[in-house]
Parts: sequence; structure tokens; C-alpha cells
Amino acid sequence: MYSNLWLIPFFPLIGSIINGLFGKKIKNEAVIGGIATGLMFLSFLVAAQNFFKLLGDKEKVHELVIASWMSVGNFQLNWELLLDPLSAVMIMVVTGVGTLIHLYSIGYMHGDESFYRFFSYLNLFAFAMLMLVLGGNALVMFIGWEGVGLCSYLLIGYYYEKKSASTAANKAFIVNRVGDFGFLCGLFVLFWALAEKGVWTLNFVEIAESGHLLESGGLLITVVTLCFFLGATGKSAQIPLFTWLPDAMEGPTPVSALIHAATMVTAGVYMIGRMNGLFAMAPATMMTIAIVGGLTAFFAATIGLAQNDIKRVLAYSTVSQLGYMFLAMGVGAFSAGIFHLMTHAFFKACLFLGSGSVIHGLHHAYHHAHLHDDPQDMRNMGGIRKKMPITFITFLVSTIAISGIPFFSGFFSKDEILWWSFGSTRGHCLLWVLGAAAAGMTAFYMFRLVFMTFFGEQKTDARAKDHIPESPFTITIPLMVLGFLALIGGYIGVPKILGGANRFHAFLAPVFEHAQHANEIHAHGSHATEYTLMAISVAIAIIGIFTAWVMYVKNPELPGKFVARFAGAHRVIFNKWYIDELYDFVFVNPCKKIGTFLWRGVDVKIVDGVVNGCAWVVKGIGSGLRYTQSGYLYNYAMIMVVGVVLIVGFFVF
Amino acid sequence: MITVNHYLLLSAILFAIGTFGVLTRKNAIVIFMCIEVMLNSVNLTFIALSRHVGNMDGQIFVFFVMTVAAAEAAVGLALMIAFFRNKESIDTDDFNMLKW
Amino acid sequence: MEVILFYLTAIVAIMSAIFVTQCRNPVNSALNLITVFLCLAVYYVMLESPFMAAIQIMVYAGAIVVLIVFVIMLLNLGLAVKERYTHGMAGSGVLAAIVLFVANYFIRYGEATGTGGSVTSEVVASYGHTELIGRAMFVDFLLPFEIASILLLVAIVGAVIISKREV
Amino acid sequence: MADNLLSLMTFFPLLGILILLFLPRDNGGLLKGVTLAVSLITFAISLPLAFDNVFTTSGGMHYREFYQWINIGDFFQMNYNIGVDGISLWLVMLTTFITPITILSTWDAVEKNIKGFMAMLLLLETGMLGAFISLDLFLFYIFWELMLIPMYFLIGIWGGKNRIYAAVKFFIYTAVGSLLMLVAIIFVYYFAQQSGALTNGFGIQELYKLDLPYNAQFWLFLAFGFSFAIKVPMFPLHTWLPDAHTEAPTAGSVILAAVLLKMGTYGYVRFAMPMFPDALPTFIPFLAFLSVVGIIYGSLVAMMQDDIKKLVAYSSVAHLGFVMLGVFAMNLQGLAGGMIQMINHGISTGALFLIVGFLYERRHTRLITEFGGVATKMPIFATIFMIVTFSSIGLPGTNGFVGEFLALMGAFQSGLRWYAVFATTGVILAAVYMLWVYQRVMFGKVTNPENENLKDLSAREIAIMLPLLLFIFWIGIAPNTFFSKMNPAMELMLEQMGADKVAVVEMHQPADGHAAGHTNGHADTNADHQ
Repeated sequence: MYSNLWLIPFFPLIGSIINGLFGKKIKNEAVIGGIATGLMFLSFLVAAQNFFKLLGDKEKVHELVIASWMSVGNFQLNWELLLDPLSAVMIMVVTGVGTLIHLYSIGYMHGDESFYRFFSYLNLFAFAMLMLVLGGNALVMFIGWEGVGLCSYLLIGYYYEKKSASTAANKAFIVNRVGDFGFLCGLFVLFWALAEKGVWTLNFVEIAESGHLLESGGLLITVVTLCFFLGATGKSAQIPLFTWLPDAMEGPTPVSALIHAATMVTAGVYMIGRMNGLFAMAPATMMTIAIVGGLTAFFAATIGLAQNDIKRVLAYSTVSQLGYMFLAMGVGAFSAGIFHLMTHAFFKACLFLGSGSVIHGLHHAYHHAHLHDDPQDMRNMGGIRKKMPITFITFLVSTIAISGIPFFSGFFSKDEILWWSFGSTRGHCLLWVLGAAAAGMTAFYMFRLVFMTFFGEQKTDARAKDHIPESPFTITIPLMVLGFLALIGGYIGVPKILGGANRFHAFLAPVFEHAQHANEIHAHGSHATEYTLMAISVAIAIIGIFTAWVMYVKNPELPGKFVARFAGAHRVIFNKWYIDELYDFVFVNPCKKIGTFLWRGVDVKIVDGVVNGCAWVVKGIGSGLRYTQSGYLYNYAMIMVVGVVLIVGFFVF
Repeated sequence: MITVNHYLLLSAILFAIGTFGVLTRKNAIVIFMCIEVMLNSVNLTFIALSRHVGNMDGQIFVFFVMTVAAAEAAVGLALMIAFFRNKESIDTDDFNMLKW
Repeated sequence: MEVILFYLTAIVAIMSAIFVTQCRNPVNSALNLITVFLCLAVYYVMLESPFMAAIQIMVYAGAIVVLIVFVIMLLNLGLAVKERYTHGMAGSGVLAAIVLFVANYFIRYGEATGTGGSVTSEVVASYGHTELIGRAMFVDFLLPFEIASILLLVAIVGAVIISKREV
Repeated sequence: MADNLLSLMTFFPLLGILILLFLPRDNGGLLKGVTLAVSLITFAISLPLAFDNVFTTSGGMHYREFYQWINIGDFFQMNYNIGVDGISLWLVMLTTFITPITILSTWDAVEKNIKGFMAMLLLLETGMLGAFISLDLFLFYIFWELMLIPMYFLIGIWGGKNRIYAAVKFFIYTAVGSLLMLVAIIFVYYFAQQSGALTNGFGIQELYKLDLPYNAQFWLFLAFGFSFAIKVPMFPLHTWLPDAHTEAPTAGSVILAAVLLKMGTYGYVRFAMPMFPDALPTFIPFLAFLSVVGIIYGSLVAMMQDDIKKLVAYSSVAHLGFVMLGVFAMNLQGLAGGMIQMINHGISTGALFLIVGFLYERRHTRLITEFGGVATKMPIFATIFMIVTFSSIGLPGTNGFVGEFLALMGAFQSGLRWYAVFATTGVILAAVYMLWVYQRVMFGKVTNPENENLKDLSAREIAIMLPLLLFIFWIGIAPNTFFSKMNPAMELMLEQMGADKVAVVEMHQPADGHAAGHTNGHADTNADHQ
């Protein structure tokens, strides 16, 4: 019935292979882009077909076994896909946003030397991401999980001639690998624990069915889930593994939009949602997730306050928003987390694409004027709204959405998270405080970004400022679609308290409800409390926006004074809390030193020392004994006679 | 009455003289001759004992010793010629290239 | 008679052997060597092995010593005698004495076992020594005999190769 | 034909050497062509093995051949006793598959004494194949030593600057192990004769049935294990490897990495472990510890290398640590992981050495600092290198992942849980050193003017790499092709190793192992929960 499911990842894979192998020969950008985007769109159509079929279907969980993968004794593993409401939502997001970003890239990457390579990677990424969300067992998911990591590596390092790009790519992959280490450990422990109970499986459905065999809240389940969570922090850039994401902005902007905002980085959230049954059984892990999520949301927001690079601000904003999602997962608001994942995909993709549009325009202008200014530095922008009206409007809509202003999509999802973090049985009011503070800061720095970029005087170099064009339609169409989605995307999940039906929640219920019921996870509290909290968070957002307006539009000299007043704090925040330096100091440099020591010290000196020492001793003995070889015949004869006498004498006497 | 012991003692004396010659002489050809003396002393022992025990095997052995001696004479003397050609000497003091 | 012959021959043999080792001129040594061989041939006859005596004279006195003398002549060594032609006399003497002592001890206290074999004087007399040798060699020791012949062949080839000019 | 398939396959390269003897020494093209043809025919001869379904149904020995060889009554018997089962099958195939590739790879690389070089390669092939198919312990030893000699000459004659040192080091290291093994073989034989169990020379299938006392097993395992550990190589007996690899010519490195190192691991699986099952529980924690140390140590040292070839060599130490850990897990998953990882390592690391060889042929240096920005000049090369790199890192979908995953999974299920946790960090470190070197060699701008004129891969070089790439993906995506033929043999082998005697956590029963002392903590907490 859902037998065409495999087509969804298959189309982008084909695209990737075609462009990868023959793109160089094709050369024509329109054809290459057309193949990639078209196949992506086909994939979207198939996804939509399956999605709507699932909407009308009573049976919500469908598995499709494609082939056997590994079969070793009791361990049987298949290539299998799983379609349930959760993965249905994800494939819609991935293929939908993915198609738009493919379209956008045709315009954005126009004129690039290895256009085909970019699209090959991008399609490959879509394939991997779809494998990740559709994977019917943990290992197929892991294929996607590592596959997106690979594509992220390839795309961040797309401009590989830039040292910073390739370094950022390495960092991304390696930090992700640390997370993968956790994922693998979790997988192994889980498999072993279940195998002990007689269930040899990695299949998600079977894991969910036999999860109850493990003791709820026990050490084992906590270890398993914590390991998985480590994996999630790597992929989704949470504390302590978030440092790679800001650096990942070295990649082309569509990549940042697709991979580092809309899809890949949410894989961790998705994974927790996928294994919600296990996580729900481990309250300690849930608490850890909530705390880590809340802290990440807060700290990333503080760093975002002081950055000047437009994409870095967005990157920290992404980290912060991902923190929100983890907060949601941690307090048991699984569907709210996925909801935010979706709305975030819309508005953050729109924001990244919008910033890309601005960068593209500025780059064009600088190129025209033969300047080499940094087109990503917000201090060189300002007043662009008149030059790029479509970009400006969509950008503004998304910014309002992310700030949590009522009736935009971000409001509904964010508010549900905040409410759960306060009222859930696994929540706490301090978590709410963290979330609310982060929301205020988000509103501030996002509007700071808008004001610095689009309002005020044009600070761009005079020679270039008249040459900033509005972007071509391949760029603006995706912007408009995404802006529209950012505006209305929230209406599928309007909470009951505001008169909605929360259809999103209901749709995902088959996936999450069982675990929530079994482990008594629900939000409680009066309507009055809920209204109050909602009002407070809106107020905080508006205060944030107002502050930004005061500082960056009304009194543009204010920020400078502010920085001077709190120089120390600003330096810490501006340098990202010195986390990178800390990691260098604690992990990277010792590793290098140990490596050098093991090589030069242990390997060469000790081990080879012993080996060569043996040789040296033998050689020494030999060179001592060689002087017995005088070379004179009579000496040998003499010794021989002595020997004969001794031997015969020994027998005679 | 001459017993087998007489022969054995005589061969021992000859062997000792041969040994002495091998160890003391410098001239390679003389050393070679001394070796022949030693070989012959052994031959004498073989034949004496062969008679003593009443068995032909010892005499056959002598035959083979002679064969070997002949081969040795041929090869050994050829070596000396070759050596003399290189060193203009057959003095064993000059035979010292095979050292350390 | 036999005793006198034995001792006389022994004296000659020992004296000649000492001359072999001590003569300054190698040619003299070679001539003395012939004397030693002849003495041993006498003993072989006394030991009822006339065939061995004949072989002794032909192979040793005839072939080998001739070869040695040839080489001496060829290399013209007779005239090229150095000042010091010996070394290590004391040590070697002691060693030789010890060898003699050990051998003497061996002979004195040793016991030749297995006496009384089939080849007695009567058998030798009736068959003839040569026939006995022939039987033993071509029946019991045929394979070693063949190997010995190959050894000789190899030695001849080796000698030719080694003494070639180029080497 | 089919009766003597294995013999034909094994000795066909020797026939090739015979042909080479009669060819003119100056005609390099002819010599290479003939050698290539011989190795390809050998491969063709071995192909029916890979397609024979008998391996999927029965785990025993197939294609048996048995002839009496040296027979001195009761005193000493050794037979020409060969056969192949699911365990050796793929190693044999790997050998016949890799050899033509290495020969093709030396097309332009070797200039002096091509005849000798080619003859050595063929001799090596015979030695390797013979060792994999020997079912007689003494025959195995003969082939084992036979491999050593051509490799010694390959390094010593056609190697780099420091080749003599490397060759002697390689030889002596291995010979020390071999001698210990010889002593052990003689002892086993002596013991078997004493007990009257042996009627069939050194046939291992009968030696398996010997019930040696624990003490004897202990020392014998030590001797065998030491010898194989040198060949694997396990930490701390690995130092010959970097030198040998660095100095060896590309073909030598490839064969050394792809096949010769497998002799050690294969030796454990075929000889040391099943012959002395009682001693296993004593040694496994220790050996597993060394494997894990090897993984981490090899990775860390590889990270800091400035010579690409040395880096790859140290990465071999790490990879083989995974193999050994999987094998010592003593369960089906672990063994399967270990076995497939042997093949993987042969393919991936072989490919890496070929890649280094390509670079070396172009620039005559292997120092990382000499390169940089190569990707712009050699895009096809960059792509292939990238794929191989990720295969070596163990990216899912490539072969490396299947092996590492199963090996670690096996270890997790056995008493080696904590070792496995540390071994898993190797996954991170592998990414670190491989990506770092890739970045330094391939990315960035071309800074060294000598790199400006680098040519991309020729058709021949691409043809060399393509089969390897094919298998990288094949094993990654459909490893069942290989597992289906390995499984029955591995089950038999595990039974022989006495897998249940070792503290392996079986289904339904918690660990009680005395030998698995380290894991008790974990197992106990688990038991508490029940």
C-alpha cells in the first residue's frame, strides 16, 4: 500500500549520481539544476501522496522491508523504511523545504565553477536525510545519520580552497563523530540489553514494543538514553558539542539553510522523538535533556547578542532554537518539540535564505565595484529594505515569527514548549525562566539584525551601494513560499486554549501518546496560569523588540556606549564564552601532545628501543667475538686440535 | 711378539708428529704433507685393527681414505697454485684474509 | 725376525716423519714422506694385506708425492725458503705430546672388542687378499665406491677450475 | 579440474615464474603482461569458489585434497592436506583479487630488475594462498615461511631509502615469531603422538580434537599467539609495520596490508583459538586489552605522522585492533565482524596505499607538508581518495562500517563490554586522523609550485581503483553475499573454540564469567535489576 515509499529517498540519490558522474559533461546550469530540483520535487510529490494517504488511514504505522542487509546468526537486519505520523511530518518538511532550497540554489550558485558538484552533494544530502527520517531500524537511521554528517562535511568544505572552510568541515564531522560515538554506544547497549531478554532487534517498532522489558528508570535505560542523547547533542549542536555549527557557516548559504537550520540539525530532536518510548522511561535522562536544552537556548542566545556576522547570528539563533526543541523533548512535550521543529524549519530557512539573498546582492555590488569588503558583516549593511523589498518583507515576517509574536507560526510552537516546561510533570519553573529569557534575547538580537541590515542609513561603501539589486526569481520564489509558511504554518497546531483543535498534536498522538500515558507525562495547570504565562512571554518578546529598536534605530550610538560600559562581559560573549579555546586546551592539544608522545616517546624510544636494543646487544657480542677469527690457519688448526683432545679426553678419562 | 698395540702405538707417534708438523710449519705444502702423514697413521690403525678383529671393513675404509686423500691432494694443490699466483707466496702467515 | 723388522721399520718411519716436519727444503720433506709411505707399506705386508701395500705405494708414493713435488718444482719453492720456517714450536710440542699421551692412554686401557671375525689368516691365504678386497668393495660397499668415484671426478674438475688462470 | 582446483590455483603462479624465467630480461612490457595474465588466470581459477553455494549450507572443509608427502613411519608424517571453508574462502578470494591489482599498479613504478620483482610477487601469491588453504599444521608453517622470503626481497631490493633496515626488521620480527610457532608445532605433534591421537600427520582437524592439559595449552597458546600477534600486528609488537610499509614499494605495501597482515588474524581464528580452547579464557581479557590499546594507540600515533604512508600504516594497527576485538568476542557477530573487517581492511587500506603510491609516483615524496590543494589539480583522484577515506573511517554504507559495527556489537554482547566502549572511541579518532590528512593534502590552495603540474589519474590507475571502490560499496550495502557463506563455518569454528566455555553472555543468561573480571560490575548491576 505504501510500497512506493522507497522512491522518496531514491529520487534524490539518482539525482546525486547523475550530477556527480555526468555533471561535468553536462555543464549547462539549467539542466543540472533542473535535474536536481526536479527529482527533489518528484520526491516531494511522492512524500505528499504518502502523507495524505496516511492522514486518511486508520492504521498509522507502516513498515516497508526492501532487502536484507546483514544477517549473522540471531542478528537479522533489513533495509527497511518506516512511515508513521512522525516520519510523515519529517519527510514533508525535508522534501518541501529541500525542494525550495534546491530551487533557490540555482539562482544563488549561478556561475559557480563546480555547480554540478554542489547539486550532487545537495541531492545526496536529501537522500541521507530522508533515509534518516524514514529508517525503520536504528541502523538504517544511522546510515542517514552519518550520511547527513558526510554531506554536511562536503558542503561546509565546499569552498575547499579556503582553509577556514575545510577546517570547519573537519570540525563539524569530528564533533559529530563524538556524538556518533554516543549513538553507537547507546545502540550497542540497547541491543545487548534487549538481546538478554531474548529480543534480538534494532527495529524501532519492535524496540517500542519490547521497551517495557527494561526496567523503567533503571540504570540501563538511563545509560542507553544518555548515550543516544550524546549522539543528539552532536548532531543538533547542543551543549557541549555545539561549537561546530557557527563555524559551519563557511558553507554556501543554501547549505546553511537546508542543513544547518531546517533539517540535519533537527535530526537529534527527531531521534529522541523516534525513541520517545525509551526516553520517557528514563526521567533522569529527560531532566538532563531539558536542562541541556534550556541552557543551550540561553547561552546561544547570549552569544547571538554580540555577533556582527549576519550568518553567525542566525547560526547561534539556530542553536538556541534547537535548545528549545530539546527543552520540549526533555519535559515530555514531544509533539510540541516536533511542531517547533517544523515551524523553525520554515522561518529559519526563510531567514537564512533571506540573508543569503542580501549577501548575494552585496557580493554582486562589491564585485561590480571591485571591492573586497565582507558581504556578511552587518556593519556594512543598513537601509537595504528599499533595494530588496521582497527579501525584506519575507525576512521581517520570519523574524516576527521567531520572536514569538502572536498569530505568527513561531508563537504557537514556542508557547506550547514554554507552557509544557512550566506545567509538565517533568518540567520546572526554572526551565520556564530559562526559556522565557532566551525568548526575550531572541527577539532582541533578531530585530537587531533586521534593524542593522534593512533599516537606517546605508553603511555600504559608497562605490557599491547603488549596485545592490533585488535577487532573481529563483531566489525570491522560495523566499515568498517560506515566508508565507512562516506566517501561517502555526495554524495547524493552535492550542485548545486559544480555540484551536491542535490538529498537529492529534496527528502525532499515535507516536507519542502511549509513552506519555505509560510514564504519566502531561502538562497540568489552570487556564489562568496558561494565559498568564502566554502574556508574559509575549511581553518579554515585545520588550526585546523595543530595546532593539531603541538601540539600533532611535539611538544608534547607544550600543557603543553599552559595550564600553560592560567591556568584559561583551568580550566574553563576543568570543563565544571562549568555548572553542577551552576545547582546544582540554581536548585537542592534549590529544596532539599524547599522539606525539606516543609516537616519538613510546613507539620510537621504548618499543623500537627494546627491539633495536636486542639487535644492539647481539651486535655487540658479535663484534666482540669476531676478534677470535684471526684469519691464521694455524690458529684454527690449534683450536681444532685442542678441541679434539678435549673431546676424546673427555670420553677416555 | 708384535701385538696390535705396537701398531697402534706407532700410529699414535706418527699422528703426533704429523700434528706437530701441521701446527709448526709455515709452508702450506709442508703442512699438506704433514696431513698426509697423519692420514697414513690412521690408515695403519685401520689395517692393524682390521687384522685384529678379522674383518675387511677397515681395509675398505683405508681405500676410501686414500680416495679422499687423492682428491684432497688435487684440490688442495690447485688451491695453492691459485693462491701463489695472487700472493707470490704459500706462507700461511699470508693466509689471513678470512678474518673479522 | 718379525720383531726386529718391526722396530727397524718403526725407527725409519718415525725418523722420516720427523724429517718431513723439520726439513727446511720442501723437496726434502717430500722425499722423506716417500720413505714414510714405504715403511707403512712394509707394515701392510706384515699385516697380511699385500694389496693395500701395493695401493699404498702406487697411490701415495707414486701419485700424490709426485704431484706434491711437481707443485714444489712448479712454484719454484725449493729456493724461496724464508728465514723462519716454523712457529709456535713449544706450544705445538706440548700439544702433540698431549695428543700422544691421550692416544697412548687410549691404547693401553682400551679394549678392542669383536675379535674373531671371519677373515682369518687361513681365509686370506686360501682366497687371496685381492679377491677379498674386491668382494667387499664391489658387493658390500658398491654404492660408497661409486660415490667415491664421483668425488674423484668432482675433485679433478674442481682442481682444473681452481688452477685456471682467470681465478 | 574441480578435484584439484585449489592446487591448481595455488601453484599456477609458480608456473608463471617458470615462464618468466625463459623471457628476456629487458622486455619489461612483456614481463609485466605475462605476470598480469598469470595473476588474472589465477583469479579466474579461484572464481568458482566464490560462486559455490556449498559454503552456504555446510561449514566444513570443501575442495579437499589429500596426498601423503613426507612419511617416515610413525616418527614423522606430514601430508599435503588442503581445503577451504567459509572462513578462508574470502581471504583466498581477496588474495587472488588483490594480486592482479598490485601488479597493474606497479606498471610504471618499478624500473630495476622487473623480472625479479614480478617473480617475487607471484611467489608471494603462492605462499599466501597456500597458507590460507593448508589444513596441515606443518604445511601451513612451510607456506607461512615461504611468504616471508619474497616480501623480504620486495622491501629489501625495491624499497625506499631505509629499506635494508626495514627489511631486516620485518624479517627478524617475523622469524622470531615463526620459530616460537615451530617449537609449539613440534610440541603439539609430540604430544599428539604420545596420546596416540594422531594418524594423519599434522592435520588440524584432528589436532582440534586433542584434549591437551591446561598447562600445555597455556604455553602453546602463548607461543602461537605471540607469533600471530607479531604478524597482526598487535601492540606492542607493531613497530616493524610502519617501517616495512614506508620502505616497501607500493605493490609490497598493498599486499602486506591487504593479505599478509591477515595471516596473523587468520592464524588466531584457524589455529591458536580452536586448538587451545581451554587456555582462551585466560588470555582473552589480556588480548582484548591489547587490541583496544592498539586501536587507540594506533589512532593517536597516526594522527601525528608527517609521512602519509606511515599514517596509513599506523591506521592499520588500529583497524586490526577492531578485527582482533571482534574475534575475541567469541560470538557470531563479533567473529563475523572481525572476518569481514579483515576483507575490508584489505580493500580499504590496500586502496589507501595505492593512493599514496599514485601521489608518490608523481611527486616522489610522501610528506604531508609537501602537498596541499591537490584536489584542484586532480579532481578524480580527490573523489576516489575521499571515498576510500570514508571507507577507512567506517562511514555507514561503506564496507568499513559493517565490519566495525559487527565487531563492536559482538564485543558488547560478550564479556568485553568495557573494552568495546573504549574501542568505540577509535571511531572518533579515525575520523580525526583521516580527515586531517585529507584536508592537509587535498584542500586549500596550491602552495607548493611543484604541485602545479600534477596530472590526474590515468585510465590504468582508475581501472585499478574501480574494482576496489565496487567492493567498498558492495560490502557496505549488501554484506550478506559474504556472510551467507561465512556463517556455517563460523558457527562450527565457534563451537570448536568452546565459545560457551568463555565468559560470553549468551541469551537468557547473565554473565557469570570468571575470566570476564572487568565486566562483572556491569553485569552485576544488570543482574540486580532482574
